[in-house]
Amino acid sequence: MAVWQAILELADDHLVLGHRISEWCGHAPMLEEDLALPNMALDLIGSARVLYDHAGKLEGAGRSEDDLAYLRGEREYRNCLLVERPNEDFAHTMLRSLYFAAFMRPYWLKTLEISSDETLRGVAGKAEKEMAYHIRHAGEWVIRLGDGTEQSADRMREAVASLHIYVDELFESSDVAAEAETAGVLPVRGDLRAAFDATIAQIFAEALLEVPQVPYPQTGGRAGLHGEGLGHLLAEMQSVHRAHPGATW
Amino acid sequence: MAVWQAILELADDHLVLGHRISEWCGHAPMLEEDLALPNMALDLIGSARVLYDHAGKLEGAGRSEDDLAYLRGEREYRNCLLVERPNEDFAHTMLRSLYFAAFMRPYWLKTLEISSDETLRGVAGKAEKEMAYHIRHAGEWVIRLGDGTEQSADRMREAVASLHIYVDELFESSDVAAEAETAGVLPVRGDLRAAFDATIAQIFAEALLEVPQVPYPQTGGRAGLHGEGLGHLLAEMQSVHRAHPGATW
Amino acid sequence: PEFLERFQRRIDAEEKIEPNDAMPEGYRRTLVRQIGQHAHSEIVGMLPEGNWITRAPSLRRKAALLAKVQDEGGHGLYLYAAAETLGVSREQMTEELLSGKAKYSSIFNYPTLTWADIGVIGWLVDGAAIMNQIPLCRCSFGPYARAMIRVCKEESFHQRQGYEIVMTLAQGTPAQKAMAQDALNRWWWPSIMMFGPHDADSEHSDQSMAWKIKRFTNDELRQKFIDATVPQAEYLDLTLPDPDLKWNEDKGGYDHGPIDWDEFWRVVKGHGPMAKDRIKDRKAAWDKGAWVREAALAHAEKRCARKIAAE
Amino acid sequence: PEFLERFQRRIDAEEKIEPNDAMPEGYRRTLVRQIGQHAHSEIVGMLPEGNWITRAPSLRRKAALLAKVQDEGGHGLYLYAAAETLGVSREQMTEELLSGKAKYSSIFNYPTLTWADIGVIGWLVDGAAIMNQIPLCRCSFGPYARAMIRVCKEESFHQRQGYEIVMTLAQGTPAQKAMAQDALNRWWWPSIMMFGPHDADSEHSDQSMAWKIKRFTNDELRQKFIDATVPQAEYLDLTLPDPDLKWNEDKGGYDHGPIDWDEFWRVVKGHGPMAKDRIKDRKAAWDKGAWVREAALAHAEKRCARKIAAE
Repeated sequence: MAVWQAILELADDHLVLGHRISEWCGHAPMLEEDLALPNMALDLIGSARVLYDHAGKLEGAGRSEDDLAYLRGEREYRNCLLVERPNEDFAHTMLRSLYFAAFMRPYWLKTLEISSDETLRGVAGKAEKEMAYHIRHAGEWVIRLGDGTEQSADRMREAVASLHIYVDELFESSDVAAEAETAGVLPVRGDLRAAFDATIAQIFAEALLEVPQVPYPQTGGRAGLHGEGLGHLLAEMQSVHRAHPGATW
Repeated sequence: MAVWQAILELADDHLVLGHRISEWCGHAPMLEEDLALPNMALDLIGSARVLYDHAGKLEGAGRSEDDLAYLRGEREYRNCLLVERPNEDFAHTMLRSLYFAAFMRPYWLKTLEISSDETLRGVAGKAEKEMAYHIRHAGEWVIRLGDGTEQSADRMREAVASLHIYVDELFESSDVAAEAETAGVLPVRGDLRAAFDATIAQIFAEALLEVPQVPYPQTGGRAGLHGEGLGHLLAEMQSVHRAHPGATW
Repeated sequence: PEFLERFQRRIDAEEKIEPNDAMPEGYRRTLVRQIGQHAHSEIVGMLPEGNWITRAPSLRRKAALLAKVQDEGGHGLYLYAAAETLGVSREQMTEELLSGKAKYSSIFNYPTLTWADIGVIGWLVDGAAIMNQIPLCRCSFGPYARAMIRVCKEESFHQRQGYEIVMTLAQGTPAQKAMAQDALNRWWWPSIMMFGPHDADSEHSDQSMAWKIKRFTNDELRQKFIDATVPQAEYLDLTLPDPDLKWNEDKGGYDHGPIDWDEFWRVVKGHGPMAKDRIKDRKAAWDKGAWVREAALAHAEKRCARKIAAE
Repeated sequence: PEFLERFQRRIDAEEKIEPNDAMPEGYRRTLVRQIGQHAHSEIVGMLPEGNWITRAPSLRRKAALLAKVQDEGGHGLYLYAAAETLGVSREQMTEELLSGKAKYSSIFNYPTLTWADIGVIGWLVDGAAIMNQIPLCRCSFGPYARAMIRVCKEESFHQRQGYEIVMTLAQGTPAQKAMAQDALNRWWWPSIMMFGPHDADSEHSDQSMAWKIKRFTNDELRQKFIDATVPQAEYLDLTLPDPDLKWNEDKGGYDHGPIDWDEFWRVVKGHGPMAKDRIKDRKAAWDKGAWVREAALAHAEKRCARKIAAE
C-alpha cells in the first residue's frame, strides 16, 4: 500500500542527485570529466525514470513519471538531504556521489536477492553495476584529491566535514520504507551500514582522510524537510513544464 | 495604441534590474550596502509596479501588474539587455546601475516636461529623484573602485569592457516606443544621449576610467532577443506564482 | 563594592546608564554579549527570508519582503553601533560571528521551505522577538534602550505584515491553506523555544534582572506570547501543533505541552539544520567583499592625502 | 617541389596521409587550424544546449539532451586527439581558445532562448554540420577522416532527435507551435551562414580542395542543406523565414534570398550576442578546475614515486 511511496523516495534520490550532477555540464575541471559527469547523471536519471513510472503504476492514480517529477513541490519531495546538497566544488561533488553509491550498491545487490518486485529487481540488476562504477570513479577522485596537493587535501577534508552529517539519514527507514521492507519488496536500509562503512574506510585510508564522528546527524528529507537549495533546484527544473500545463513534450 | 507596450518596456527594465539587485540581499560587501542595495531595488520595483498597472489599464484586457510580471515568458519580456546582465561582482553591479540611472534621470525629467500622460508624470516626479540618488550612490562606488586598489581598478575596467556594449541600446526606440514618442507620451530616447554622456564622462574622469569605443553594440532586448540569463531569472521569479494558477497572494 | 552599590542605586532609580559612565565589568560584558548576539541575529536573520525575495509570488509582496529584510540589516547596524559604544568594534564582532565564537538566535538555523514560511516567520518569530524586546526599550543601558525603541516599532509592523500574509493564505486556495498550516506546524515549537530555557534552568537571568537588562523571566514572556497567539491562530482557522494547549482558567492563560529540550539544545549548540550553511553563506559574502572594502579604504586614504597636499 | 608533387600524387590517388608521413607545412597548418576549430566548436557547443538541461520539460528529453551534450564533449575529445597527432597539445589548443586566438563556429555565439531552440539546433545546426562533415569522412588526413566517421554517425542521430523535438512542438499546443516557429525564425539564417561565405569570397577553399581536405564548395553544401530542409519544414507546417525561397526547376534546387553578410562578419569577428559570455564561461570553468588538475598530477607523481621506491 505504501510501497509506491517507498519507491518514490528512491526515485527522488536518483533524480535530485542526477540533476545536481547535470548542473556541471560543460563546466567540469577537464574534458574527461565533462564526459564522466553526464554519464553518472544519466545513470541516475535513467533509474529515476523507471522508478517513477513504477511508483505511478503502483499508486494507480494515473500519474506518469513526469507528473511525479515535475508537479510536486519541495515539501512533497522525499529525497534524502545528501543528494540535494549543492555542488560546491569538485571535491564535494565527488564525495557526495561516493557516499550515495557506497550506499546504493549494496542496496541494489540486496534488492536483487530479496525483492518480490520484478521491476525493482530489473532496476537493481542494471543499477548495481552503475553504482560500482560510481564508487570506482568518485572514489578514485576522492583518493587523488585527498592525497594530491595541500589545497586539494584541504578541500577534501572540508567536503567530508560538510557532507558526513548527511550520511546517517541514508540508513534510516521512513514509515513507508519500513512497510516496503517488511513486505519483502525493498531491503532494510539499516542492514547496509557495514558494507557502506567498509567501502568508505578503504577509500578514506588511501585518501588520507578520517571518518568523522557525527554526534548530531542531519535528517528530515523523508518527511519533506529539506534544505533551502531544493526549492531553487525544483523551481528551475519545473519551470518550462509548469508554464505549459498539460502539454506533451 | 502601442503606448501600453512602450510603457511595458519601461516596466520590464525596472523590474528586471530591481530583481537583479535584490539578488544581492544579505550578501553585500558591507552592511551599509545591505541597506543601500535593497533601497535601489525597492525604488525600481516600486516604479515597475505603477508602470505595469498603467500599461495593463491602457491595454484594456484586464491584465494586472502581477499578470504582466509573472505570466510572460522570456521572449515576451521587452527589457533592454543591460538590466538583465548578471551581477558578477560589485563593480559590475554598480556600473550597471550607474548606466541605467544616468539614462533614466534625464528620461524622467523630460517626461515631466513633455508627457501628456498624467500617471507617467507622476512616476517621473518621484523616480527622477530616485535616479539622481542612484547616480550618486553608484557613481561614488565607481569612483572609489576605479581609483581604489589595483585589483579594484582592474575589476572596474573589466566591468566597463563587459557592460559598455549594452549602452547604445538604451537610446534606441523600438517601434512601439517611437509611437509613444510621436504621440507625446514619452521622451525620444535618442535625445538623451548628451545628458548621459556628460554624467558618465564626469564620473569616469574621477574614476580614472576611459569611455570605450563600441563598434558593435549589442541590442535586441526590445524584440525579446535576450541573453541566456533572463530565462533563469524568470524561471525563479515566476516559480511560486505559476505553481498556483489563479491564486491571490 | 561601594561602587557596585552606587551603581545598583542608579539602576534601581531607573536612571539610564550611558557609555561614558563607570559600570561594573560584568554589566559591560553582559551587554556586549547580548547586544552582539542580538545584532548578529538580525544579520543572519536576513538569510532565511532573503531566500524568498527572488520568488515572492506578487510584486507587492516582493517589495514588502525586500523592505523587511532591509529593516533587519538596519537593526543590525544600530545594534552594532550600540555595542560599539561599549568599546567593541564591528569588525571584531563580525569576526566572532564568522568564526562561530559568537552566537545568534537559533531560530535562523531552520530553513524557509515555502512562501508561507515568510508569513509565519513574520507572525510568530517577529512576534516572539517583540515580546522579548518590548521590555528592552526600558533597559538600563541607554543606547540599547533607544535602539530597541526603534527596532520594536519596525518589528511590530513586520509582525502585522506577516500575519496578513498568513491570513491571505489561510483564506486562499486549499493548497495555500495547507501551505500555511504546514509552515505553522514547523515554526510553532521553534518560536516557543525562542524564549529560552525554563526559568529554573536559565543561567544569566538573576543578575540581568537586578541590572534591569532583563525585566521579565523567560517563562513569563513565553506565556504572554502563547496567550497572544492562540486567538490569532483561531481567527485564521489554523491549528497550533500542540494537542496539550488549553485554557487554564486559574492562571488566566494557556497551558502548553512539553517542550523538546533535546531539540532546543541541539540547535543552540550549533547543530540546527541550516547552522553550517548560514555561517558559510555569511563568510562567503564577507570574503567576496574584501576587495571592495579594501578599495573603499584605499580610496579614502588617497582622497585624504590629496586634500592635505592641496592645503 | 618534387616532394610537393609526390604528395599531391598520393592525395590524388586517394591515399590517406598518416601522422608520421611527410607533409607540406601548409597542409599541416591547415589541418591543425581546421581540426582545432572543429574541436573548439564541439566544446563551446556544449554551452548553449547545456543551458537547457536543468529545465528540460520531461525526463526523457532531459536524459536525451544530457547524452547529446556529452556526445559533443566526446567529439571534442577525439578531435583534439586527431590534432595532437599533428604535434599540437590539447593544453595549447585550450589556451588558444580561451585567449580568443582560436576560432570556433560562430553559431554558438547565439543564445538559446526557449526549449524549442534545443529542437531546432538539433535539426538545423546539427543538420548543417553533417552536410559539412560527411565529405570530411573521406578527408585525405587519416586520423581526421576516421574521427569524422564516428562524429557523423552520432550527429545524424542528434539531428533526427532534434527534428523529433520540433515535430512534437509543431503538433502540440498553440504556444508550443509558436515556440517552434519562433526558434526556426531565429536559427534559420545563422544555420545558412554556417557554410561560410559564397565561393567567390572564400579564402582557403582552392588549396583545401586540391588537398582533399575539402571536397565541396561552401555554396554547394549550402544548396544541399537547403534542398534537404525545405521539405522537412513543410512537413511540420512551419515556415522558413525567407520570402524569396522558391523552387528553381532549372537548377533542380531552391533559390534563397540574400544573406546578411554584415551580420555574418560581425559574428565571425567575435561580436555575436553571446561571444564574450561563452569565453568567460569556459575560462571560469577552466580556472576553477585548475586545483583539480594540479591535484591529479601531484597524485600521479606521488604514486609513481612510491612505485619506484617499492621496486
